[in-house]
Amino acid sequence: MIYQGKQKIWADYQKEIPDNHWFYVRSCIRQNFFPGSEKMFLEICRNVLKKDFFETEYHTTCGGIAYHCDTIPQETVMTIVARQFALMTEAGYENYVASCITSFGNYAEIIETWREFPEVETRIRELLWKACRREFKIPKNLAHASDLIYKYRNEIAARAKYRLVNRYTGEPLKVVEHIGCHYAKMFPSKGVGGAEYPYVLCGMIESWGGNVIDYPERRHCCGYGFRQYHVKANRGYSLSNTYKKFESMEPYHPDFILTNCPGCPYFMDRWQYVIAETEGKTYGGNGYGIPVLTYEELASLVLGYDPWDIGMQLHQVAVEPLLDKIGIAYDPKEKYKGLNEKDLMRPELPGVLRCC
Amino acid sequence: MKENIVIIGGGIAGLEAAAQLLSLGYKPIIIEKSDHLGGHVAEWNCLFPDMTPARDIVSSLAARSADANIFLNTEISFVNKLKDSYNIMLSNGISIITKIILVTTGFSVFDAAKKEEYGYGVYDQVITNRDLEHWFNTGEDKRVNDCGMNAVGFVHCVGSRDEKARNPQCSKVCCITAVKQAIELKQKFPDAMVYCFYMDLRMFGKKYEDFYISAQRDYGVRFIRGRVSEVSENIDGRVIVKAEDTLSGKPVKVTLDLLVLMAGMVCSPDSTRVANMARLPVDSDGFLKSEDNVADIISSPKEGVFYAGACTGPKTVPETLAEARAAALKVHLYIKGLE
Amino acid sequence: MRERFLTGYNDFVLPFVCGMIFVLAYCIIGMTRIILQLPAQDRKRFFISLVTPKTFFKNVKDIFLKCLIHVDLWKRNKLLGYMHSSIAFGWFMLILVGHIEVFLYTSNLGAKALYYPIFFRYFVAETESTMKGSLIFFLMDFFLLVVLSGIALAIIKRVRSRLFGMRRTTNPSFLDLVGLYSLWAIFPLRLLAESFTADISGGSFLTKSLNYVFTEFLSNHANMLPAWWAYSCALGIFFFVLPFSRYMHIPTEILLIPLRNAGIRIVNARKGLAKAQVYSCPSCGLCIDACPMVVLKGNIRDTTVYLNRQIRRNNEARIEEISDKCLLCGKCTAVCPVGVEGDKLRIAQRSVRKYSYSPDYSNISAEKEAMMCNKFVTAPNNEVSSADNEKVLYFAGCMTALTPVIRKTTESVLEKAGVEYEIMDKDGGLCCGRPLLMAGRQDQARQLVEKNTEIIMASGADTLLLSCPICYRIFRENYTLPGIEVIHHTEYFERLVLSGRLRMRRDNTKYVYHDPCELGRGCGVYEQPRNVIASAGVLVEAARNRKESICCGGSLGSLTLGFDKRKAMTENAISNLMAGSPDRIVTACPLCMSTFSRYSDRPVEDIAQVVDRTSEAGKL
Amino acid sequence: MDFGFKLSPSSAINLDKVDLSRFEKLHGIEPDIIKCMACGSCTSSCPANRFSGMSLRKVILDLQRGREKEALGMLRNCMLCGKCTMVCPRGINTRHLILSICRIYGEDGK
Repeated sequence: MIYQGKQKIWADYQKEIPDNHWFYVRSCIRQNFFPGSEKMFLEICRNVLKKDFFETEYHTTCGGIAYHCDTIPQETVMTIVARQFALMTEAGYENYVASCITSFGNYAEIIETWREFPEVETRIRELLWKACRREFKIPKNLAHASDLIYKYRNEIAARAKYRLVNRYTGEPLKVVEHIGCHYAKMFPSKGVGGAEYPYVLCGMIESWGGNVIDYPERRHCCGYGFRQYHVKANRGYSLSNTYKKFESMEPYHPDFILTNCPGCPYFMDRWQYVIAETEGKTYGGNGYGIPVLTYEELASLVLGYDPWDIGMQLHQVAVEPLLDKIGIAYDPKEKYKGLNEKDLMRPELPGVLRCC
Repeated sequence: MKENIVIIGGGIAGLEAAAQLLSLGYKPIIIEKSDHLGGHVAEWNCLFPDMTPARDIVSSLAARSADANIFLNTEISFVNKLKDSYNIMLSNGISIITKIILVTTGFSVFDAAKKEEYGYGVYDQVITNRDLEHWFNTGEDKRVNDCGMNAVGFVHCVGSRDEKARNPQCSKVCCITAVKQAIELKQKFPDAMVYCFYMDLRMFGKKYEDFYISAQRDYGVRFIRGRVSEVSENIDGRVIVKAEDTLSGKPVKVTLDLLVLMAGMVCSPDSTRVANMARLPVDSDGFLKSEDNVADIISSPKEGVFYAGACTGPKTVPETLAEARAAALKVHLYIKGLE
Repeated sequence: MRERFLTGYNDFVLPFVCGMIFVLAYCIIGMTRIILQLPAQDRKRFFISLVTPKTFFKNVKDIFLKCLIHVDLWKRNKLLGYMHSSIAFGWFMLILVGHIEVFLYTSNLGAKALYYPIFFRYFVAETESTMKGSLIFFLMDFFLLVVLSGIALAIIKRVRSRLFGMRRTTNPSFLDLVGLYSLWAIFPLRLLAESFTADISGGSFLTKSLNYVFTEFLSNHANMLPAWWAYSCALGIFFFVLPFSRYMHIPTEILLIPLRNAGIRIVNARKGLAKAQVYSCPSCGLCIDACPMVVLKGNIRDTTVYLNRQIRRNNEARIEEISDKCLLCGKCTAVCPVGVEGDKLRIAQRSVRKYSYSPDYSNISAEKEAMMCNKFVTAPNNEVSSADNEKVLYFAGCMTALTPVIRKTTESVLEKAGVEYEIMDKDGGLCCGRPLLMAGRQDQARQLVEKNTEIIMASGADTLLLSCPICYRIFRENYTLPGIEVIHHTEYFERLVLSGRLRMRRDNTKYVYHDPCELGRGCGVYEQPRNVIASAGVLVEAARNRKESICCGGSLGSLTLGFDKRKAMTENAISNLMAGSPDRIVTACPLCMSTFSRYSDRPVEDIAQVVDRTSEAGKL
Repeated sequence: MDFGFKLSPSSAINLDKVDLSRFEKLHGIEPDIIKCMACGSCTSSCPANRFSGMSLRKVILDLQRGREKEALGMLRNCMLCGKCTMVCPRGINTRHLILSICRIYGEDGK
């Protein structure tokens, strides 16, 4: 691997990310999967970095899943998106940041479509007006939430309590990054670092002390692929894709996987359990799995938040070995205690995959 | 015979045209940007289909055109159109007034790094056809591992017939070059498995089909009809290539010790620059536009400006030489017409 | 007549006696083995044929005509015929007359019977003065002269085989040479030995005269013994070498003729009839000139004579190579003077190959296939519609699919003649099975035969018309189709022309007819196509035709001959056809047609095209 | 544990893992096999295609990709009629090739 070659490509794919004043929209599914992530994003941006992030409870889904599942037509998804933009316009913001990769791809695709076909935009404006009497401006800047953490990575590093270094060996942690397919594969120029070698997560890992590892199936989809997972008959195919990725990364012995998409961490986390149960195979050391983190979770851990406060107990794959490696203090007894001190109860332990 | 003839570009087209013009009694001026004559051909090792050493071709051309006024390391600073002639200002300060310009600026090899998915410049074991020729010539390239060459792949049409690379046309010579290089590699590494990943094989020229059959039958080169979609690096540094084997309708994956990208021909930026200065039109394929693509490919729409070689589109060496000869004759008749 | 020696014995007879005993024992054991190797049914049939008067007389006649007189060779070339029959018949008569002589003059022979007839002149003094004596002396000398003339010719043939009508001869093996030279030596030595003794034991014009010459120089009678020794040794060597040389054909052919007359076919690749054929091969090399592959010198050693030699040596690699290369045109079989079936022998070799994967056609539904070919269409031309309402099922065959003009013109002819017909393989159909059979895959071929039989029987046809001789042959030889007439289109066209259902317009176009191997040699159809063509134009003959027609080189028979290797064969076959400088080449096989048209400089047509072009509807 | 779904086997051909020893043996006997340029003439003229999907082009390819079962399945109804030999533009002796495949591959050949 010629690192300079990659740097050259990264230099070609730099996008403009304003530093402040963002209109934040959440993902439909992330709050169920890893609810700590979005909370921590706002927490870090607002309270740690003191940035202006606006959020409204009136925003809806972007329609992306339905759109990619072919259940709603393009006009509908465009109108939904137009309404989101109208909310942003009404709130007085110009920078739009999405928590979800598919939303991000969706917005990017729609903005590009409108740019190419202004008549479509006109029609959507009419439809939106008829539907809810709203008007919108196209956001000046569109970003994915990981773009912002990437942007703030050095500020976070400056405030970091921990670095991504194995405290037993002193070596940087080996990190696999996984980028959501809809981040830059459709529009390479919209992603930090392009589509082939996205830099958005690599940048975080590098600046927080870790080492990115490049493995053959790096580009491969996590397997969620809406139409695959949501139809049970196809679910084996979804699983097979994840399996392929794990088989490919296995020889590198990664310490954890970092992701920036709602579905990827969930599936890469949960499918490790299914693979363990059906194939009897685990990929971490000593029968554990490889922890899969979202970038917000990682940022929070680096900044020193309590793992249980940021929802790390919701991971199927135990994160404790990773926390031990980094040296993050945690109280095993607190793992299943809610924020309100209420007992969350213990999950049933799987048969093959080792969990704490 | 005191008419100035300016030949822009000292590749094989320029040299051949100069040699012909010299034999017709003219004294042409060759302007060459680099420090050597022969252009791309000078960097090549052997030429299909007879494995003629490129060096021989270039040195004989250079010898035959040695009497021309040759300016090496010289670029054109600007071109001014006068009433019935051009004033050409060179980077070395010399200015030439001429009625005749022969554009032989040739092509550029497509920058394979633009096809990011192939990882040229990123992966250690990915090289281009030009790198391979360089290795044939010098034996120096640390990406080519002399021992332990078990599997080699050739990707055809890199940057050719590719809308995404903004190069929809066929570069014409890559198919046969890949076959040639595959045979040469097989000769050097008889035990290595050599794969050619192609979309179509265009064996249009004299003896090309024989070459292709020989590659299959005598050298056992394996042709896989499918375009490589992505290249990754393995834990041991070898590259994993993924393609669809369109003939069996299955995805195919193979680990290689060396991947050679058959970078195509694109119009050279110098051609475009000269075209801008001399206000010559550019065709839809990015190459210079001829008066007529069938009947008169060597004439430009401008009075006194002629083309030869790959500045008007991808060409083989014999085609380029033939065009250069035709252009020399055209120039000669044009001058006769002026008198 | 008097016995010269009391004992009636001399040591010099030993080489001969040993050789004789050895060769007799060898032949008896060998013959028994071959007969035992026959399948039980064939063996029974063989024994019955031996005692059936008709076959018995045929056997005797064949053995006499073939083994002694070599009639086939006479037909081919007089000199060659004379050479062979002089040696064979002359020797036979020497033995016969010698025995008669012995039995006439001596009584209670005992063990002496073994060698007395051979060395009679040494042991017995006779006088030629009696009528009886002089006749026998004369006969003996005469036949010796006949044999000697044959030997002289044989020696000439070694050097100038072209005089005998043979371009190439077999390259003899070492033991063949030993046998050859000892055979050549036997008779001159006999002459020498008997000449020495002629003044004592008597002799006739040859021996007596020589004796006079000898006495001039070599008056001592002690010289005679070495001559007799040499004679006996030559015989002994010949007999010892015989089983391991080509001369084994002499005894084996006597067995092969009754086997063949009994109607036995090759079943086992190496045993029984196959073995008899292999050992019957005299290595004469007639098959070398006959072989169409021999235009390429490299193929000389792949002819039948060498196959036989390699089978005798059990050289498996070469057997495979030779038997796979052959085009199976059958010409070597046609010219073979002893009746070795080169093509069938090769198919038998191919059939013992071991395959780890075998096709199987049980999934093909004959019923479904039959459904597609049971709607017989009456031609629009009702005027000439057949009175007997025959339903013709036309099986074009795989190869015809690549030469659609044959199918089209055949259909057109059928329509003109008002024939009610249906095409069996409109959508491809099944293969007839002959290609599989030729490749030695007999089980697979049998499966296809069964499938096709089912289809044809279900179609309701009463005539099966074929335009491909390859199909035609297997349909005739391996199919049982009760109530259905199997006919090739050449034969059918002749019938249509003769019955007046087609009227031909004759013009001056010169046609040459190429006999396809499978149709001519394979099925014996020679005259019908010629009659049809003669009614369409001027028929000229090729240099070699009918039984000796030269394979086009495109045959499916060869498994290993590549496309590039066949060109020379095709060109040779075309030049053979050019003898009468025809305007058009006509054949009756789709494969011959496409092969010839590849290299021919003039039009190549199927007979159906000729008929279609030159005929119009006739009247009944 | 049964989840109602499981890993689906990869449909991709991994040339690194394909066992080509038998193909190499075949190639030794039939050097012309890799002269095939996949024009498909053999397939379009094949009478067995209708029954077992026979396509010699695919058979040659499948054997090179280690898909032996699929190749033999197609060969099942080959009648050795020789049409493919007649139409092959590269002059490959397809009949002998098929016979060689039948000798080298198959149940007993393993």
